[in-house]
Amino acid sequence: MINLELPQKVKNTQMMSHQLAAGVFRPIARKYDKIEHCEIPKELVPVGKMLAAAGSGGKLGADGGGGGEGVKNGGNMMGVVGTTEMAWGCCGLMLSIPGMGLGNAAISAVGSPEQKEKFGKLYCAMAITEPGCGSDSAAVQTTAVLEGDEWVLNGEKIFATAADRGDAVVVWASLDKTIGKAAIKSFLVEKGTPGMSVVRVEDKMGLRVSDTAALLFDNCRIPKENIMGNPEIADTEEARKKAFGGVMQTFDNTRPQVAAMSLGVARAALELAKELLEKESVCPQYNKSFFNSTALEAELYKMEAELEASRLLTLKAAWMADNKIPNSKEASMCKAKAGRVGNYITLRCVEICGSLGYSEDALLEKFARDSKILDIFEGTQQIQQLIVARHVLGKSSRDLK
Amino acid sequence: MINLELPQKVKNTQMMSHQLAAGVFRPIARKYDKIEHCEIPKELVPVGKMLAAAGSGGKLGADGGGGGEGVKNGGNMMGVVGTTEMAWGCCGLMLSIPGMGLGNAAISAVGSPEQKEKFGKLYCAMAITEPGCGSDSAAVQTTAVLEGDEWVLNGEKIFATAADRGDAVVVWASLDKTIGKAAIKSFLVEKGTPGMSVVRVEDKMGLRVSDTAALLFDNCRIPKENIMGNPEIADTEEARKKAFGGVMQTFDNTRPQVAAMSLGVARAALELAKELLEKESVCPQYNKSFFNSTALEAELYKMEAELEASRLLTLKAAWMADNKIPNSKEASMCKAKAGRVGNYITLRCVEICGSLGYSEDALLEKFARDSKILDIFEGTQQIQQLIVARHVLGKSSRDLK
Amino acid sequence: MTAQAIDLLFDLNLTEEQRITRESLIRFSNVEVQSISRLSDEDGAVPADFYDKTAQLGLSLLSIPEEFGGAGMPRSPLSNMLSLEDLGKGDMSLALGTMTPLSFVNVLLDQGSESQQEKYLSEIADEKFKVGTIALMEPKATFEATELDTTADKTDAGYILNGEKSMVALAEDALSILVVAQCDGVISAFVVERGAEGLAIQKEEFMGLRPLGLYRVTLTNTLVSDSARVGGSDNPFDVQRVVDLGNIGLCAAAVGCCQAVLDYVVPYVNERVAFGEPISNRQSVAFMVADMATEIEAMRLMVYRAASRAEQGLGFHKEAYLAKVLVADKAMEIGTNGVQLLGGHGFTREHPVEMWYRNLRSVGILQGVAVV
Amino acid sequence: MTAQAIDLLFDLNLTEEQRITRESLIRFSNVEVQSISRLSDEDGAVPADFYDKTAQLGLSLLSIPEEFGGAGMPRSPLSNMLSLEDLGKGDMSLALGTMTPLSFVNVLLDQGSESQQEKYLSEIADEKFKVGTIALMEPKATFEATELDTTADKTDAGYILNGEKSMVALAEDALSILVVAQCDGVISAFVVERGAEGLAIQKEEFMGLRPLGLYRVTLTNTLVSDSARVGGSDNPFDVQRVVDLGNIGLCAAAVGCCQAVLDYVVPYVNERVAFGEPISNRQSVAFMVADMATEIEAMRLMVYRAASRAEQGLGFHKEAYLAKVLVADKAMEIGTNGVQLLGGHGFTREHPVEMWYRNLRSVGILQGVAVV
Repeated sequence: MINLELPQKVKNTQMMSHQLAAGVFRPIARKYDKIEHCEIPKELVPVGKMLAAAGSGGKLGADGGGGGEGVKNGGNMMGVVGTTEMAWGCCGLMLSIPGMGLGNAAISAVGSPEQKEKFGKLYCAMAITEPGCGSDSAAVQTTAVLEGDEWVLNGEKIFATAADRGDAVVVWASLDKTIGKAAIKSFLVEKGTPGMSVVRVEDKMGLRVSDTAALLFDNCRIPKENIMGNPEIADTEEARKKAFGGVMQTFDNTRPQVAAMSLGVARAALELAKELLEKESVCPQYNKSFFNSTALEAELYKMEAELEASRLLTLKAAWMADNKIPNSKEASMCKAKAGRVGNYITLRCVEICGSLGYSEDALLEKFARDSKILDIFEGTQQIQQLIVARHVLGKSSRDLK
Repeated sequence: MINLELPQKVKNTQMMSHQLAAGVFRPIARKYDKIEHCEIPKELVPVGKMLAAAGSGGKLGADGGGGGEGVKNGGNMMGVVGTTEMAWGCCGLMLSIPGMGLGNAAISAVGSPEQKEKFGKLYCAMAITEPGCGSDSAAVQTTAVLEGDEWVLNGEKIFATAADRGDAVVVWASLDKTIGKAAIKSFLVEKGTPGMSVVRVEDKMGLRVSDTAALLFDNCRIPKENIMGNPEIADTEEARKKAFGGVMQTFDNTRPQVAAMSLGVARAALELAKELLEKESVCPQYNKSFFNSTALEAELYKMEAELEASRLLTLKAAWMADNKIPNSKEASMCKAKAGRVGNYITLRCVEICGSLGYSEDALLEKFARDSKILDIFEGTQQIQQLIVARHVLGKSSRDLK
Repeated sequence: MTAQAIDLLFDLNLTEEQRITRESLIRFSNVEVQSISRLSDEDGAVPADFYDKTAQLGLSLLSIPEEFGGAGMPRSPLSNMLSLEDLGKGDMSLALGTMTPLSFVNVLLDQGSESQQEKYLSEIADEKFKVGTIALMEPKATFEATELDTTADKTDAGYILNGEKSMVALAEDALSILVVAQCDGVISAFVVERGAEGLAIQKEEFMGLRPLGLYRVTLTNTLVSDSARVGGSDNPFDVQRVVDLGNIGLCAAAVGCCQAVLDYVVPYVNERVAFGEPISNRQSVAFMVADMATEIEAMRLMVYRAASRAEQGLGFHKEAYLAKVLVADKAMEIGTNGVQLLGGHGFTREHPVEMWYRNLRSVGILQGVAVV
Repeated sequence: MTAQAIDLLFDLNLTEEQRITRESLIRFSNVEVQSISRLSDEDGAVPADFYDKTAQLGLSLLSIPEEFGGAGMPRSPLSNMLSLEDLGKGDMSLALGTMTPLSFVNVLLDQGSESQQEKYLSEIADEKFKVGTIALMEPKATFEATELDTTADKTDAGYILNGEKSMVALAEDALSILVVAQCDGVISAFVVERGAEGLAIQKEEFMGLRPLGLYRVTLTNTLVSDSARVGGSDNPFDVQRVVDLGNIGLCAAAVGCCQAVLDYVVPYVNERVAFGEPISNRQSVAFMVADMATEIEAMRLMVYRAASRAEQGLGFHKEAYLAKVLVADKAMEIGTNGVQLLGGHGFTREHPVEMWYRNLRSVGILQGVAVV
């Protein structure tokens, strides 16, 4: 039966995450934005332990679970709802919780039991992007060559979240660049492995507390068993496509989570803007039709409508994942919409609150800085539009680029 | 010296055109929208004669003139300003004035003295588009083959404005389809020439009074001298490009004129919406900052700003043409902006006036129907963006398609 | 409506009953509605037998109590909303026309007394198409449903109504018109019956929704009895509920229409070749289509949520309000982009996109129809 | 300002004088401004010698009468606007800082008495950078320049000022601050001199314009003499003129900044390769760039028209208002698209686009600076 309200158990997750966000993240959000580069913020250490104990690590992208037969509201929906709340508190801090890296999610999804055992408790980053390729994940230039019992990695990675503070990194590399997508595999590299170095930690506009590092692999040797998934390169065109499709599918589960970050930041901005405006007697009541309202009310209604639309798209994509319904199109839809809406809302909230919005006295300006990357990373707006378009039009990536 | 006000002589043109628009077009705009298909509206016959006597026929795209040395405000600016006013009255009627067809403009621009003599006084339509090609003017499939002293035309044309009511049609056809753009020439075909027939007159959403016809050429024979411009196909790649470039350049002069139509229709809508709203005590005074206004005021301000921006872009493009400054980029800029803004404003004006806007009692709904095609014909929004992008990025049509 | 007793999961699946109803409605929409859509638009009227065909779907009858001639099924805003989406995909005008009696029925079921239900619904509950309709809007640019110019004055004989109503669907054929009016400082509603004195009905012409039949209803000292007043001083007429449920219905029809746009343009842009390739290989075309699909899904979910809350007896004013804000904006965007994607062809009446453009412009305007 | 005596042609050519001034300003902007832009942003301050270098351009001096130490050139809103565009292309913050004294000068030239000009402008007219500034804004989301909370009360000793001003440029270094306040029901302005009692100045931190130095100025029973009041009951202070001329200046700086964005992204998207081709071969990228170019040109013309009308002594309130509406919208769009085109790289402080994003957000907010 059609119901778009959250059930109690999801609301519980929401409430707990909100408490964490309001109690721990919000009060220190400005401080760490100012500090920018630092060790793992000490306030986050107990948070990481708590979440690990609660089994939240790597749960992103986990499937349904719970609910017995029939429809399920599981890990994906919990993830989306929890992420929204935490990002509401501070998206940068959420991305800095030790043990909750994107690498952890990958290990949890496709790691072998041994890998899960060994790396599951570490703080694992993910390194995909390279200087020469942005959203083009198939153009990975980093190579992995098997020499005896070791893989030898060479190449450069950028924009690896938590790669400086993390204990290990999941690295995408190609076994054979002449083959393309199908030869791309991921590898586990522990911090301190000779040949891997952090080139720099980026200075960024937003998400400043979150470390974004560039890594260099210079004959970096790792044990043979540190490859994730099947070490063979598929030998038919069909199988190769499928193999890379499998890699890309992991994004189907993470895109709604990034959309959720956008939702959280945007809602934070909208709520704060409303608070500030209420003090000046602007109190939207939904009691006049749109064009009979004041300009400020109309702006707030528009933002609220766009935010709610993005939220429902994101919940739908998560709900599909929980219920094992292929959701590649919907995952991109929610990421595209939430990304652009999040950026629009946060920027607009700064504007409608004038000097109060632009000031560092409030967090609105920070939200407007943080939100921008959420329309870029994990696939830009344009990449999401491409994916949606290919689904809707029935096109291959060759026809529509 | 920078001055964006119109000089008196242009204002005079504006005033005269406005009188014509207000006195002749407006009162009969609804009537002919309802009638749709008819002979040349009788009210337009004296208008055509008057304009022909004033030498306005084919003046679109004429160069500067007047003003002596230094900067010029000439035919292009007069054209833009006059067109805006007439379209303000009724764009469909403006396009139906006998003797003022697009074909007349082409003859005036590139016709031989004999052709001007013979066809200049006729009402000449222009037939470019074909069922298989929209904005792709280079893909013309209609052929022209010289047999003895005659050209034999074969093919089908659509969307030819005034081709049913006109006395003659300027037809684009290819001398050799294997050669492409460079082989495209234009031909003068008189009404009643055997082999040319009007297949149908389109039923349209807007501009209903203006006839838009589909033509069939079935071994249609015309005299050898009815070819316009150089009958030879350029023999070097360079010369071919240039030849087609010359054909396309005529569009540089007409795009601002079509932008002007958009401006006229949009301003008509905005003025009418303001009139209706003023009766209900909505009177924007520009006395509060944007977000401290009411939603209706803010909407009106936004529309007014967008309209004014489009108007200035259009004036600039015309001013460049008058002063012999290459304006291909600016012509596309103004067409792109005016086209999208015109459609946005007319649709919005209907919305903010509610049932009064949607009703046939006022002309707002008609403006919203008329405006849509102005973002499409003479090169769609997307084609204009392509042209601007190629200029800004320094790209060829091969790189950026 | 069922109160939310149990802790429902987030779910987008239809119930078995809804699925079956949808299937038959979609079939009806494809076969009977879409096929006459263009013709009806050109005629500004529906074929003579169309509405009687819709009556056989029994939509208006369904929730009327059995004792008044209906099927006595539970009143379901959600199912009504789905019906509007399905019919709207076939044709918005015909969808709104088909649902006009149901709008009237729903308001009386929600807010009418039992005796009013008996009196006014019994005559609607028929196998032929019988019309009741709602007269809410007034001919004003800044119309606001809670601030009406139409008045009702209490006299000894009953209430005397004066005012001008606009965009009243199917008024000419209506047995009963629910007129919303200002009475003693509050918004109230009165059922005016066919042929009442001082009641004048005149066809209005609009940009779109041409076959729907929208009328100007003028009331000049029209007297109705006390019993014609829906709601009273102790249970005042809830005009906001009518507006909100109407917005849900209208938005659902618009979502259906937008889906029709998308379904039409996809094969078109895939087949249409320019510059040597299908135009859908160009990002400007493909992204426009992608955004259409995304926004349709977004609108649909907004409307579903509002309807589902109404169904469950939860508050739904804000949800309906926001759905309307979004849909008024995005539906028109889709309408205009639908034409754009077809270029010059989209501007001709050979293709339906221009009609959808005109119909979708109504979404930001219309109120008090399609009350689900 | 020259009254429009002659019938001017529509013209976009610069005068010879303007052309020469522009050339040198563009050179200065490229060499001296742009080169320190990022550094200044990171430091939240300009290098020590920067403003004195700008003083050598003589911008503030130009229109001050010779008897008060200036060059006695005609006051030219148009030339000032062009300077802001050129400097804004190098850096918005530094452009606004550079023009801050000129803002103060212009208001006094327009609205001050001769004795006020003598008193306050003589000290600004120096080869070193001397600051006068305007305190108009207040810390309120719904700030409106014509409805101020800061008050001035007439007493025997003069006027007593109370209130809080926000975003006052370079206040800490200012010799004079023109405080706009409510006085006897009308908006008035008062020159408060450095070190006045009850004057507190505190740095404010913002999302962007970090090197500019914007201050909170608090006035607590600050007494100024009668002669400090600019305008009076017979010639009331024209705050709208200040707002309008300030909007023209700010918008011009924003146009310059947007041009910098365009000039930066064009080579970037032409060189950046993804999926085997320069990303500029993709329509989504190319059209974004095309729209940037179009909107920059549109903004520029709007600003030029308002400035040119001001220059000619024609009314320019509506033109300045509409320019601001357009620029606030499109400049931010260009700011955010500039980052988008660089993808993840645009989010790092290695490239200037993120700084422009932050700076351009100020356009919809700031008032009473860059009065041309």
